[in-house]
Amino acid sequence: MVDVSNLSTTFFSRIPRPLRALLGIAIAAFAWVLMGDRISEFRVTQGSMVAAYALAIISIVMLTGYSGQVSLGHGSFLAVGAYACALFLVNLHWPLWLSFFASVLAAAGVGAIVGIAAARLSGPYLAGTTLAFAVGVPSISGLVSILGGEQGISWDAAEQYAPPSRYGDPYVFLNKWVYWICGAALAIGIALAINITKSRYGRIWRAVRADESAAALAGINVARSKILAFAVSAGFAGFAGAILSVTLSSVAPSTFGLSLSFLILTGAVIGGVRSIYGAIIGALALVILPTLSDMIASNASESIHTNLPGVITGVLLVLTVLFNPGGTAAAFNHLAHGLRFKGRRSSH
Amino acid sequence: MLRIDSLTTDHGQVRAVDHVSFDVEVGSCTAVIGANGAGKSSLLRTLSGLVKSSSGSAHWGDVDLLKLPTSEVVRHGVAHVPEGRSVIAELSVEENLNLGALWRGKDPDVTVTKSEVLDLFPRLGERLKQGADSLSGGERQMLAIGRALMARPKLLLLDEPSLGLAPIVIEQIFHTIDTMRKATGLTVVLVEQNAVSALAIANHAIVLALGKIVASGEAKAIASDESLRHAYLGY
Amino acid sequence: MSTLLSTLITGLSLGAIYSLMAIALILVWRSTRVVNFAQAGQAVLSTYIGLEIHRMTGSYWLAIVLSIIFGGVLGGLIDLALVRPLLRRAGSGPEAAVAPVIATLGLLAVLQGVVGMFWGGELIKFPSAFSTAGLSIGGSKIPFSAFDLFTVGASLAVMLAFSFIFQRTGLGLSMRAAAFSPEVAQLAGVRTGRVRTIGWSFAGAAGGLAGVLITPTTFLAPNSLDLLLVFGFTAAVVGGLESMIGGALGGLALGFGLALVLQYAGSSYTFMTAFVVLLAVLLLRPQGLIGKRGGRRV
Amino acid sequence: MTSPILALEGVNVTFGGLRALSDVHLEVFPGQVVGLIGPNGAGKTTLFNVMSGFVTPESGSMAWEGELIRFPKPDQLIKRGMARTLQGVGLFSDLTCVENVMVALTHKSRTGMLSAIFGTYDRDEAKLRIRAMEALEFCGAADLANSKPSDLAFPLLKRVSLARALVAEPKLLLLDEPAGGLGAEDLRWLAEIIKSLSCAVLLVEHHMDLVMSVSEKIYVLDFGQVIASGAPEQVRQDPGVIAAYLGAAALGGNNAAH
Repeated sequence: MVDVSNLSTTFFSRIPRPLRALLGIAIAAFAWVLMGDRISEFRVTQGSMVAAYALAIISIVMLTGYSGQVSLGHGSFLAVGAYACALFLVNLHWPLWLSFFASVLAAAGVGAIVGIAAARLSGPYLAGTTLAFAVGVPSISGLVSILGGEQGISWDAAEQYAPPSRYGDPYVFLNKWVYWICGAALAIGIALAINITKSRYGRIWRAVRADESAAALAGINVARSKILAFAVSAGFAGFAGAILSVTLSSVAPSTFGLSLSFLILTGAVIGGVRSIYGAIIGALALVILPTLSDMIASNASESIHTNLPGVITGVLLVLTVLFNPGGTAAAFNHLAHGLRFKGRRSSH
Repeated sequence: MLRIDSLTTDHGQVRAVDHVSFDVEVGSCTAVIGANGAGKSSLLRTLSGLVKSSSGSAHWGDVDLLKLPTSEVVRHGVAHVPEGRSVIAELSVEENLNLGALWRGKDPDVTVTKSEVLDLFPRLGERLKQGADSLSGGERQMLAIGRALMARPKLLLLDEPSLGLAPIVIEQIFHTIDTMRKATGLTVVLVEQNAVSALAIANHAIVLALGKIVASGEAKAIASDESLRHAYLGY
Repeated sequence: MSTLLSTLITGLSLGAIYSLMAIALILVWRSTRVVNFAQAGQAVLSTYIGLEIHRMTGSYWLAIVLSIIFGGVLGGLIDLALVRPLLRRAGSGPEAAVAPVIATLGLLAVLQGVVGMFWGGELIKFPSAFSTAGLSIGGSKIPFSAFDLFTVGASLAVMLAFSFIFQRTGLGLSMRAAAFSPEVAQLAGVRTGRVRTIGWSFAGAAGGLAGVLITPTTFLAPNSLDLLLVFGFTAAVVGGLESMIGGALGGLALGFGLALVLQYAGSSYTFMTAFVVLLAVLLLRPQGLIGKRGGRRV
Repeated sequence: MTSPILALEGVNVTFGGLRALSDVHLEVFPGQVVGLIGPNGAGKTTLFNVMSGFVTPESGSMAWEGELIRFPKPDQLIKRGMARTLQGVGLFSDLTCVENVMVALTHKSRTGMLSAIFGTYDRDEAKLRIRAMEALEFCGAADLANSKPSDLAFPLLKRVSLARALVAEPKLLLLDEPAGGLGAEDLRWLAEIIKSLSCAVLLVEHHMDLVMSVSEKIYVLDFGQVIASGAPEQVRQDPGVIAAYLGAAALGGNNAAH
């Protein structure tokens, strides 16, 4: 009889996985709410941005870190999610949660279609094609009138998703309410992402990424698994886009240009392209860096002021690729592993 | 003289060449034989710097081969014809040949070398302007060797010239190698799985198994060694 | 004069510029197996350098020559400072697959940011030595200016020069050999690292020229050449990404195609068209329109 | 007499004008160990690639358990009851050894996408894990379960890759150079385990001692053709085989093989 007891011993891992996810969501949500009460109103909106970026980065982690595919155009899937959310919410007056759900499905659907093409492409071909996709998609808004052209669609957040109130007196400010919504979305997103990546699908994606021939011989339909990864990843990107649109209470093609795609990729690389928790680090970096460069360049001319964040992220990208390819998460792991190893040694 | 001392090469977890030592006299031909995966190709690839050694040394005269990047090895008179008819299919036959002597620059001797190579392989002369992808397997092997000879090497490292060729072509190529060596005083290290053909033209031979030398000596003695045949073919 | 014919003539000079960009991308791809997304940033920087020289000296010719030279030097430096260590560190796993893409994207951000710091973000008109107004032939005006003629001529000259270097010189032979089979090239004594640096230099120079040629008819801004990059990549893929002639023809085909779309459907459709063309070529004829069958795995 | 579990008839493959396999016939019976040998470049791996769907032949047919079938796609192999190891090891570098083996049980997994999203798959996964551990234990690699391939020595990796091929309990196992890179001790272990298998085995191998000692029947390929087949003793006496291996000169210079 094979002994598998040593494979799952911690108290936490004995809890059934769905319950564990709920517990994790609850704890994260509590921390998120607590944090929201300690920071200023402007920072609260930045917190909402962190949630949106983190979900977007998770979609890159799924796609690149797990299934090994590259996308330079993931901003487009955010756009699909954001526009879908706006249409369901504003035009069809669906409730917010249903709009979120529908925009995830819409983005995943588009992702599946793109994934069918992507599964046949590799490396630079895939990168170049998704780049062209990213350039092309925002121009669609000019072709379909319901999307509102260059101006896009904007709405009154207080009307669409007002915070709960008693006698017309809201419990929380609108921004903080949105921040709570975003936080809940992020916690749910992380829980689902962990569930998926720990399942057989995560394992299959990593196997296909490592060796397609060996994966096929192990009975895996390589193309199907890549398409599925693309669809799931696009779904998360769509979720991120929906949240972004709720935070901004508007959608416009200029939000979803090439730079957004690059920004997400930057966050993924800095956080660590294999790590779902690294996505939070990456998202924090994306929000903090402009603030930081603001402080550095507060006395400099306007052109330096506006361009410093771009230069800093670019330099960070290059340095990360050259010196710390696993990203921050891998560096932490390394450190933790080293400490643990040392500890074990000294106990002998 | 080529002097190899305790040379060791690792491919990840596999030790491809395991403390191999042997000498090759100038003007002689040494055959390196052994089964697939015995480490024969890895040995040559280490000598020409295509893979890095883990330990040991390899000197060609005064030159420490292991210190040279691949592109410099040929400048010290060592030419390596890798396994698998290594011609560049996208280039013409003539360009493949010219490539071999590019590093010699405007040396007027290059044209002399070229006519010598074409004398040796007249088939190539007929096909100079054709793309190398139009050649047959045997012609490609000739072109690969011809490209190496364009460098006017003193030491030729040949990796499985017989691979995938018909017996009649193999015989022709081995015959050419033999006459060329005797005529020019070229030193040859010949890696082969086709043992008998290789042993027929070699002075010395070493037998590799799992990266280690399991037998070495005069080619004739190795050829008649029953225990070698056992290690080699299982009978 | 028929609209169709005049549309095709417009497409000619656009196509010539796409060809230049395609050739720049192909040069780097062949020598390094990297699609250099920073090419847009390199081209922008060398164009701004040309602009600055024009402001200082007033000479268009000096500006164009120096910006080409600057583009070449910049390309070579990027190879030495970034690509060489990157190739040496090539690891495995998902990080290795995205590393070159990320590195060139990071470089693109740096270059565009630096340009923005020095020259600001406003749109600038780049000068030209020739009129950009249409020539008139036999009293009727055609949509082809003296500058367009110069564009086509200069692009053609560069392509001919490259073609001479590649087909007739030892340097060209070593570049081709290193591209097709680095191992055989090294065994034949080709210093592949140096050859790669030269390839990056040539690419930088070609990209610089493309930038100088396209900006008089459009505007110059830190990210104004992103589209040129996408179109250049599309042209390169249409041509098969391996052959310079393929890239040149791919650029012309795309130039004609986009000019037609612009004329008959409107500007909103041009990006989508490029994307559809790109995808169609990759999925239906991955070896490019003129490549041999079975040539590559995408 | 039982019908062969696998029978190939008249298989032809050409690569760009070069004939890699010509008119190859081959039969494997249930439970039989069959060796496939030949010099470098003789077409052994190409033949394996035909059987496992990486190469589509120009002509020829394949019968599985007496029934004519289309040449399978690589990912259908395992569902047919075939498994193949790759030259080298072909392990997934990012997965632990037990995860590596579990990948080959994917077709037995009942976890759907919804179940993956909501995380209700622990029981299903545990079942796969137990089967994978059993396969690892059978190959003497149970204690490597949680190691990554990059931390292990080559012979151990070979065990894990064998476990991955065996875990789905194939009726026919295609082994591609299992002895490459193994030392004497591991070779003995390999011979033992091949003999102990209940499934049929088709073995491409350069190590003659191993092939001769485990095979009931041997096919010899040279220039894409079967030049000899039969019992090990019979094959080892065949002049054509000696010529192919040691060179034509071994027979006094006459080109006996052709």
